[in-house]
Amino acid sequence: MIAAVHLSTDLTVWVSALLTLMVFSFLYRDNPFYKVAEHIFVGVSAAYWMVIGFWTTLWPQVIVKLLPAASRVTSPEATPGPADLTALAPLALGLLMLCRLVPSWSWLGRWPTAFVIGTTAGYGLVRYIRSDFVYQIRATVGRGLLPMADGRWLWQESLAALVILIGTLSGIVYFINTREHRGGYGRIAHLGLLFMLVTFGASFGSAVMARIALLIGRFQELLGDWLGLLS
Amino acid sequence: MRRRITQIILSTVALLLIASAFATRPSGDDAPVLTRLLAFCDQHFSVWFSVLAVFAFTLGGVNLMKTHWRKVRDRAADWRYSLITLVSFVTVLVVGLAKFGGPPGLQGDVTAPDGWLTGIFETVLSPLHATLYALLAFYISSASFRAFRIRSTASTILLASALIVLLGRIPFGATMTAWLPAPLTFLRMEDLSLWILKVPNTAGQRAIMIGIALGVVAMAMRLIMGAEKGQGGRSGE
Amino acid sequence: MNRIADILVRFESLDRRWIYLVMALAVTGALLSGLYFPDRPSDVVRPVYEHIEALPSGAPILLSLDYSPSSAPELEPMAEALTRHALLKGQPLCFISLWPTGNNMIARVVSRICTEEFPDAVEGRDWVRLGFQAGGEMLVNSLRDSLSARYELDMGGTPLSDLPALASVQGLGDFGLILSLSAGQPGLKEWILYAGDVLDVPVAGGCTGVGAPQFFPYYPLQLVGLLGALKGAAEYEAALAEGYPDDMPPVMRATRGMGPQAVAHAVIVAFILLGNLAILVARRREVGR
Amino acid sequence: MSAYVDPQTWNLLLVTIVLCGLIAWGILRARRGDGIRVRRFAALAEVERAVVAATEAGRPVFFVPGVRDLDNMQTVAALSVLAPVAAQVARRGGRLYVPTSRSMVMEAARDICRDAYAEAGRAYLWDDDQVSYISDDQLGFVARVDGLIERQRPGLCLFMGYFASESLLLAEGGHHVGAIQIAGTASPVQLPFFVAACDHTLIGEEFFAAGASLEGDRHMLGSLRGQDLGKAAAVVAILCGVLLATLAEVTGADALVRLHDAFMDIFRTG
Repeated sequence: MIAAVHLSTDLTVWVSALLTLMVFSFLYRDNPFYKVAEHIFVGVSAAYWMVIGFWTTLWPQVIVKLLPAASRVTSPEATPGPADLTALAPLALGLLMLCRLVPSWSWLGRWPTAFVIGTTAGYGLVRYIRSDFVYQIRATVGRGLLPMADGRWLWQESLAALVILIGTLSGIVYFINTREHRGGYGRIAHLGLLFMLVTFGASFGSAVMARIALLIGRFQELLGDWLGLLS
Repeated sequence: MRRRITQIILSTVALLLIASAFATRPSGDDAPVLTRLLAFCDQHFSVWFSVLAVFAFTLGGVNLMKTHWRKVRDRAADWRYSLITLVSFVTVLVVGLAKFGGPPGLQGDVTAPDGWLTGIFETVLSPLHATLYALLAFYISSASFRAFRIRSTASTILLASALIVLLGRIPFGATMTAWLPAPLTFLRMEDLSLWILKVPNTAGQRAIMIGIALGVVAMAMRLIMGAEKGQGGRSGE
Repeated sequence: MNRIADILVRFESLDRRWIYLVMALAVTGALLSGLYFPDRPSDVVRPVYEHIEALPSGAPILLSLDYSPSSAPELEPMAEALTRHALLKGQPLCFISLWPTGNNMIARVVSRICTEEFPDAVEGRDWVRLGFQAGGEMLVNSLRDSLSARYELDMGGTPLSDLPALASVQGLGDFGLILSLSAGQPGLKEWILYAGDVLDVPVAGGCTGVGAPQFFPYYPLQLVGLLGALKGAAEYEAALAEGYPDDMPPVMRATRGMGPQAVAHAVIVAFILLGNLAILVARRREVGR
Repeated sequence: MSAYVDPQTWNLLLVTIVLCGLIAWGILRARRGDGIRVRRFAALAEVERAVVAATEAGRPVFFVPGVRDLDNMQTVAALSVLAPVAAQVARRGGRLYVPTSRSMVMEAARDICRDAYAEAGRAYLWDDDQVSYISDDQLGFVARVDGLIERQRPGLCLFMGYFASESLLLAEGGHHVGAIQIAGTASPVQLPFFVAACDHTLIGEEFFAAGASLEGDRHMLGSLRGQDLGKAAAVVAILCGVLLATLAEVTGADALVRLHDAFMDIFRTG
């Protein structure tokens, strides 16, 4: 089962194994190795995002649209179409955003910000009302509290519907913020809080599996790829 | 004045997009101008938004460089670490923009398997990412040790629901309750844990969702009506 | 008896690093011993499998890999199982991503499954790589009516109109199923809000154990089914092994990961129970005094 | 009419008009000066006390406004909590650090903090670098913030806004240096970790209300009233729907079934 140690001879495996250990060393306490890993990470990831953003989005959506001939640079066999001047708008907004780098012009950067916020607010409003309000009301109502099939009462579905109804309603009551939680009303709100605690407990329990999976992944690489201990 | 322009941009964009959700799709050129305008906005604004996201990455990157460059220049505390950030940033930027490795010149995909960027991704970024996440496995074990104590009704409920879900996910939990006879099978750990997720969890999540949906609507309305102070402070206007 | 109680009481203020050590040892031990447990598909996972089985042949599936290497240990087994299923069943698969790291994640799945396990499968006919573009939910939104609004070329530089896999596809509504494997936002939720509920195209997906409880309110009205965490992946592998017994490797990736999972879970449960026992003992002593 | 409005969307349009109308009504009424009270949030009462304790101990305050950009409603809400917190810290002459993961958020947070310190007459204590951009990458961000927490040893950590898996990394980091921790988020996924690991947590919508009750901003308070009416409407709709559905299912009476179908048509999906 446990084979002898076969250290990897691949340089890249060594680099990633060492970086892995440098990060794990933070579990003991903060130390220079962790700091090195942290600072490499910050630099590499910021640049990676910029590079990916440039080639996947800025290039096709702005540069190629304005200068169709540019598409030959990345794929020589492409046939450039006509220029699309609507791409000037995001380019202009983007340049305004970069004005934030110059303190005296930084106020211009608020316009693209306003566009971004306006877009999210506009799209978000309707999408949230549809998916997280209307659909949820429909789903809670379902087939009522006494669903039947072939003249038989489906008691398990019935119980589930009742629990969901009570939990959802008392939870909504908990979130009513312009009224103090007192008396009978407060007790309903408290019931809502208890339901949410069940939710949080379930989430926490479920999350454990997620986290352990990541740890297993790292150990597989350390023990397998690097030390050659796993068959 | 400047502030008013900002507000006008925000409100106009938002209202156009809200209207576009209910507008009839224009069919042909004789469709009303308004519906064609709304369709144009619906189609293009999300593309523009995405382009702006890339400009935001860039703004972030340049800011990062400014901060760390200043530290290196002033020989501030820990400036050597800042130098590491600068060097790794510039290296990846050059490698990525020039598409080193991979197909000749600037051709092909930046994430081509033999490109240097992919090499950096697999040897540096990927293990750093994954290990930082894996720290969570340790943190979640110490946090659950600390947090799941029977102190009150509330914490007991939290504990019970977490334990059932935890046990329901592993074979050990299933074996523990496998002896339960036929009418009580729903109490078996794996079924009970799925029931908790499907029923009380759904209720709690739904209450949160409906509340948040209303929160989103309210925030959007405040933004459109110019009643939101949160974005951007007050100076410089 | 008293000594045990003493130890227990001290246990209450245990340095967290001891917990870390025990966890590390438990996972290492479980990995080295190589134990695993087979699973069976639950009734939230099975609908995803059955939906793909019921698709008319040639109906394309959109698979969005919305994660980074950090969550890959959980979501990559799902991506592999779903890719395997689509290729076995003959549904063209279209890879896309809302996360900047997505292109590299797509590359991994393609090389491991599409090219290695299915040497006869052809890019463009059996699978397509569209890759990442910025924008998150706005990317989903702009693909609603036409994929070419954002993707003129696939990742390899071929124009979309030359790809037989997407011959029947205009916009997102023409897919037989949209699958999102999501490690957070943007991810499955955005696909539900901006594609599924708007276009009435079936959406299903997988998510990390952290995200899973959040998606139950959407099931089954807005979500065909859900693969939650490594267990969901293992359940899907079980469904595949049942449906295609001859084409599957003996033990698949997620199933193999469930052994160490079980051990680690048991360790955490033990710690929680011991911590509570410690409190009870301490409380009893206080009462005794 | 159908040349302009898609008849498929009438029910959604109706719900949208009702909800937006309720909120707009709340805001407009508040503008005219109707007093609205928000219920007490235990978490917020703690903020002021914790700011005092941290400053007296000579330890800084950390405010992390989440990991999403300004386009995320939670980030906006976080910044509206930041304003009064910055004012409190400035008044006590304390140090405030705001690490951000988006450059636009950084710009906005800088404006807010600079204003707060200036208004408290302590502009000389403020340095723009106390609001820093770290990385768009959430893990790059959290790696750095955890490092900062370990080194600066804050007495109070506020985690407000959208968080993903970094919630527990941050909260355990803060716990390790013995900081008081107060969190607020509407990310349902991360709430459990904050609830388990922080001293106080603003859950979901409470978080949106928090800014309003701290600042006493009339518009915010007004929209809260509107939101609450929206919630009451949801409760009533669900109760009516369940009643009708149950009666229709049990009796099978034609009139009831039709009434139920007509009512649920408002919440038609697909």
